[in-house]
Amino acid sequence: MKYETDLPVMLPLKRHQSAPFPGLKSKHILAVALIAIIGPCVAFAQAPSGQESPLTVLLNWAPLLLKGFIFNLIISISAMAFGTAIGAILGLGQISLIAATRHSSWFVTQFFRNAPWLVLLFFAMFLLPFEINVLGFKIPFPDWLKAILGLSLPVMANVSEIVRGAVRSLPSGQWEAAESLAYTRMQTLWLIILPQCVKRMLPPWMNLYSILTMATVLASIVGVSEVMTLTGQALASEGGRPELLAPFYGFVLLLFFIYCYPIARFTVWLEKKYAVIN
Amino acid sequence: MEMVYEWFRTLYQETGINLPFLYDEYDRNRMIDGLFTTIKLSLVCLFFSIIIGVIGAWLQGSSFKWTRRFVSVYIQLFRNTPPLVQLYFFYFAIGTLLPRVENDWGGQSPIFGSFAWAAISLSFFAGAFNVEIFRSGIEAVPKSTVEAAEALGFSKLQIYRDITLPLAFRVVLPALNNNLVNLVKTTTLAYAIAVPEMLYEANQIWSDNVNVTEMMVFLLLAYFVLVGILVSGMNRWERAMKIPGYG
Amino acid sequence: MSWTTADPMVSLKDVHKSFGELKVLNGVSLDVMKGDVICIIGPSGSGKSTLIRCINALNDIQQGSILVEGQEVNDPKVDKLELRKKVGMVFQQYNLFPHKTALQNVMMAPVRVLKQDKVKVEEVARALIKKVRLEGKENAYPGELSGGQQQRVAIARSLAMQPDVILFDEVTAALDPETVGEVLQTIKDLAEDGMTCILVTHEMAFAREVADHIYFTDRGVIVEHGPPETFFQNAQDPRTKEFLSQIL
Amino acid sequence: MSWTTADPMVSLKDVHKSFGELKVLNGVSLDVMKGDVICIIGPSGSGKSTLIRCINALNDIQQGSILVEGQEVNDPKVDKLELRKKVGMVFQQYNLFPHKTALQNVMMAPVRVLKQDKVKVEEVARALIKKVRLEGKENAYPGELSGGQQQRVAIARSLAMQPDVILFDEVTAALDPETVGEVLQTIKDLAEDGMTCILVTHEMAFAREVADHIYFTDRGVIVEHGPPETFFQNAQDPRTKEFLSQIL
Amino acid sequence: LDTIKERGTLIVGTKADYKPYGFLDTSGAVIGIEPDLAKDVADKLGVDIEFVPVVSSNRMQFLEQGKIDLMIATMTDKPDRREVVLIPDPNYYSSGTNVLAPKSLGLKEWEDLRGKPVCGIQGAFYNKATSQTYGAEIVAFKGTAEAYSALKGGNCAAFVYDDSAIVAKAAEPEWADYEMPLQTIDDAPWGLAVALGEENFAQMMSDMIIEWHKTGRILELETKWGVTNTPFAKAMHDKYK
Ligand SMILES: Nc1ncnc2c1ncn2[C@@H]1O[C@H](COP(=O)(O)OP(=O)(O)OP(=O)(O)O)[C@@H](O)[C@H]1O
Ligand SMILES: Nc1ncnc2c1ncn2[C@@H]1O[C@H](COP(=O)(O)OP(=O)(O)OP(=O)(O)O)[C@@H](O)[C@H]1O
Ligand SMILES: [Mg+2]
Ligand SMILES: [Mg+2]
Repeated sequence: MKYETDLPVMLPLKRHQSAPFPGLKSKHILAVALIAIIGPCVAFAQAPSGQESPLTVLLNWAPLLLKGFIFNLIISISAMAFGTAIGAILGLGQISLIAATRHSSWFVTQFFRNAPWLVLLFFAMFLLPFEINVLGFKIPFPDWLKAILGLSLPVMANVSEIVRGAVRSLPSGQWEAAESLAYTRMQTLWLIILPQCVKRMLPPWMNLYSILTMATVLASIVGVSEVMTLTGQALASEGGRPELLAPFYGFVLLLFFIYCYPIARFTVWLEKKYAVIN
Repeated sequence: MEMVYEWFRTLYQETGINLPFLYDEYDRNRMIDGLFTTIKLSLVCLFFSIIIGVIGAWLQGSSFKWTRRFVSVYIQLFRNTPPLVQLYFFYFAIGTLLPRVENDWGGQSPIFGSFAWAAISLSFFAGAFNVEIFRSGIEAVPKSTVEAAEALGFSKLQIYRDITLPLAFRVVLPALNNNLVNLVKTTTLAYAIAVPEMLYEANQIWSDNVNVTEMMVFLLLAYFVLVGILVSGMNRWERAMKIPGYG
Repeated sequence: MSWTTADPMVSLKDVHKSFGELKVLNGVSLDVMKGDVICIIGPSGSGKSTLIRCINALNDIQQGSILVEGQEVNDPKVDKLELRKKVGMVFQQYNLFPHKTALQNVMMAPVRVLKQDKVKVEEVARALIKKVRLEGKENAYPGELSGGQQQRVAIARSLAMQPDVILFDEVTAALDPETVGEVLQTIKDLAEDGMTCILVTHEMAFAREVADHIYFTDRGVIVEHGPPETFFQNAQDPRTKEFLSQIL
Repeated sequence: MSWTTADPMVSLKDVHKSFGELKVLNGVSLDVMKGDVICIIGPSGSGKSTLIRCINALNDIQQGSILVEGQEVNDPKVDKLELRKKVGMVFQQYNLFPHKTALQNVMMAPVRVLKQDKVKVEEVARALIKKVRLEGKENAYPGELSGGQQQRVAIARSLAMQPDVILFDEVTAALDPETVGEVLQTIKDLAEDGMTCILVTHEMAFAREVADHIYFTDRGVIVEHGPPETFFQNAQDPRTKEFLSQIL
Repeated sequence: LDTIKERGTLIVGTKADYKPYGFLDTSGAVIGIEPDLAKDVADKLGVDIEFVPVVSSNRMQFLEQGKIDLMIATMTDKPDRREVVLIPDPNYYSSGTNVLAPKSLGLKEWEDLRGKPVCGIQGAFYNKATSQTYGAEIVAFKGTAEAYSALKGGNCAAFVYDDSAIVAKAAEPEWADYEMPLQTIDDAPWGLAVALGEENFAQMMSDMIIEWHKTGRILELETKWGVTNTPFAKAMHDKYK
């Protein structure tokens, strides 16, 4: 018997529903963009005469960097698709009735969740073969594909947890009602449980996507030609001029911000929307 | 101890499984240093990111529009850009703009080294999440409880310190722990600016010994254990912090 | 030895059930004939819900037997799905599927589980919704209905499977006083139509009016039972007396 | 013109208060002398809570004056902390600090706000807990106490600040019937000890017994007031009459 | 060799972050001394050319895999590498290990580095030597850009790297305060490589390399890309003249 209490403070945390980013509008993003441009200007002041200004240099390289950034997005989308597919299966494994499946799914999930993304990326990079033989065909395993696989490992683990969490968060009455109506377990899962889970899973899933997108730059550490690698190469080509670093890295920051910020806003919006309905 | 080392040396000779950090003193010291650096970096970042979270959440609740804006911009900037790029930006871009100090080998070196920048950058990164976490906790504290404190004559600061924060803290502990675990995993990024943490040292060892597989497996296990210890510690803490009679 | 309608529809014999250490049912026996309406009453925690859930195989039992239409429920070999087609259940918390409209909630199981023809099912479903007096709410989502309305949809959903017996577990406990009446009326209609019903309820007046037989449980055993008149007026057992004195 | 105990302890003159468009108080005046126990009654939404919160400066007012011990409350220059040391308040929802034990709840304000010596405060606090009849519950957390017990801790917490007047806002409204009595008894003890009390309550019998003066509010004005006997037996205003007829 | 001609394109693996030997221009194309050499090969074969950027850790596997036909990627010629790929003689270039350090530091010998932080490139074979033999504290970065920045930023006392690149760097005006003060160590020749078994191709490349040395093509390219002529290139030119 619980005493009556008006102390939601002690109840499980509800997602707070106040304005997510109070007073932050597109004009503030503009301000951010401005800072990214001021960076080069500050740098310009230090540039020795007789050289192109950092801003010009950056503009010269911008198209290439943008191409690299698009490659990042391709990596992120592929890794997300791949990780989600496997993670969903793993997540369902975690709620399986077969103890062995459940425990092994749980272990795999925990293992890859506890491992740092970067370590997993190294893991995929160095331990996957350069090519695999399938029925006599040699399928090459280029670096970018390995990067996708490496990044989809943690995505998989996190999706698995998201699925499990969403299924767990449904009241057990839903399972019981379906059971008492003679649904099979499969039917219950596909017709009753999962459709209700999708809504609950969407916000954390998008959050995960955002995190993944930002993790694609890790691929630079293992040498995939994405935006950070290109930035490094561009800086090397410009002779490692230190005053170029701020504008170049600032530019990369800006690219990601422009892509990820709307996703974050949308996620918060979704969260609020579903919080009201449920 | 020597026997264990010997055993691993024999293991290498006989099976080719090469774990030099277990028998080679030079590599062992590197690995131990790496482990300690990882732990040290994690602790420093944990500490500062929580401080940033607390102060940020407080500022975000302030009545000045501009402090709130400032905190929001900070959060959004750090949440929506890759921590690795942040790290580069801090270390290379900001680092070179700051004044220098004379160092012991007679050169001019920046006031902050790579460890310091990793600590700063990662603390700000995790701090951005902590601000939001604490904020949501503070909002979960019923207004009436705060009013009760007000009616008892508590000052604003006292209320924040004695009532709001301790309550909010308990509410957000699960979310906070989750973020802190992520932070520990994120310390591997410091590798990119040559902070000699575990991944960096492992990389050095596999470059020298060409034993990527062994080192990789070891690294995964090491982080699994490290994070596992952290998680179980956090869970224990969560249980200890639970207020009798609730939840 | 095949089952005929002259045999009990539901028959429990010396049922024992425990959750770990906690003994919840300690030898419960009862028989329900076709067309019977029986009410189970008793203090909170006395095992009423558990009892009813065991009949639907939502919980398993450790000892004793539960026969539904002559078939052992607790036999691991029994086809639980077949059993559940015969036994309907309505829960305290309605448990409607929130992502489906009222009509879809009612139609889903016959279409998906019994693989009946969608068009025919829809006809039946609309009739059932009418029967629980919810015409016009067919396309409303559970979230848009009041508690009492949701509970009536839940009853219609159960009926759509054309079960031989329906179990009701405190179906009005979560409702506000105004809507309790509507739901009780629906159940009364059902009982009058000859449906076999097993009800757990705290609504004594209702139990008195509708039940053919009343069982009083305490601490996992049936302490006393009988037809409503004798039960309410001539309770013998001190525990029953005490309970009734508190409630009435 | 300094305040003496012969002057009203709390004195409201023509207080107006609105939330945006909504006028909640429309010129309320009342005086409370030292040692008085006054009860404010009235329909829901009539502004009782607002009135009482204004006295403690939890809400500000737009017009009129509120004097506590001769000092203007609504003056922005007034030291709110000083005021709140003089005025205690007990809320409907107890609002104990859930992370502190009963004893700590009582001790916290004197130690933190008044900077009193911890050892002495503890002595006083234990005495107060005894006074509200909660010996043995010193180390219980609010979550482990019943509503009535929590409310009594809240009263002890207020008393620990040794206020000159205590405001009670429907302190029994959230309690289950059994525990209402305990809390009312505690307040009665206080009143008998000579504490100045301003009570908002729906417990008419209690108001009648304990109050020196009763005020009836409706739509932000005091419609009628008087000593309990005349008030309850000879209400003049039709609104008061209606209200009393519903309640009694 | 036939497949290349059939395909009509020569696929060459070069570095993309190793100015001036192989780096990017703003369009993303690979340019530098090595790409120019590769172009000579393509011209000779009469085919088009395609560049694949490689890094030290994957360049040999690419060749084995057949992903690239030819690798000219600043690779030091070492016996164990010759087991994996086919390195035609003679060597086309050479460099050793040296450091780039501020003049103010006044380095004289390698021993002076003891206890000081020295920037390096991750995976470089001389890191271990520098730290173990001379007691320097290696601070290894992913690429040269980071290392140069760290050096300029004062994060390290010196940058240990290929001497040829350092020579080029020290010649740039903004690096005027830096020097290459030490004796080059580990001087070793670079080898370009083709896949094992490509004997014909290797033979052709041998001839090409001799041709390059004979005509002074290497020296010419060094000048073109702003490198002072290296002793190795001069010596080879003299030898084959
Ligand atoms: N899944 C379970 N695991 C462990 N104990 C359980 C479980 N379900 C019920 N119990 C326990 O079994 C006992 C009987 O529970 P049951 O729900 O059958 O009582 P009830 O008579 O329906 O009570 P109420 O009137 O409160 O619904 C209770 O003590 C309960 O705590
Ligand atoms: N903070 C606020 N903002 C806006 N309106 C408010 C606020 N607080 C109270 N009100 C409104 O002021 C009116 C008076 O409220 P108040 O709480 O004083 O009534 P009450 O007499 O205490 O009623 P009850 O018996 O229900 O507690 C109500 O209409 C209420 O909605
Ligand atoms: Mg029950
Ligand atoms: Mg009120």
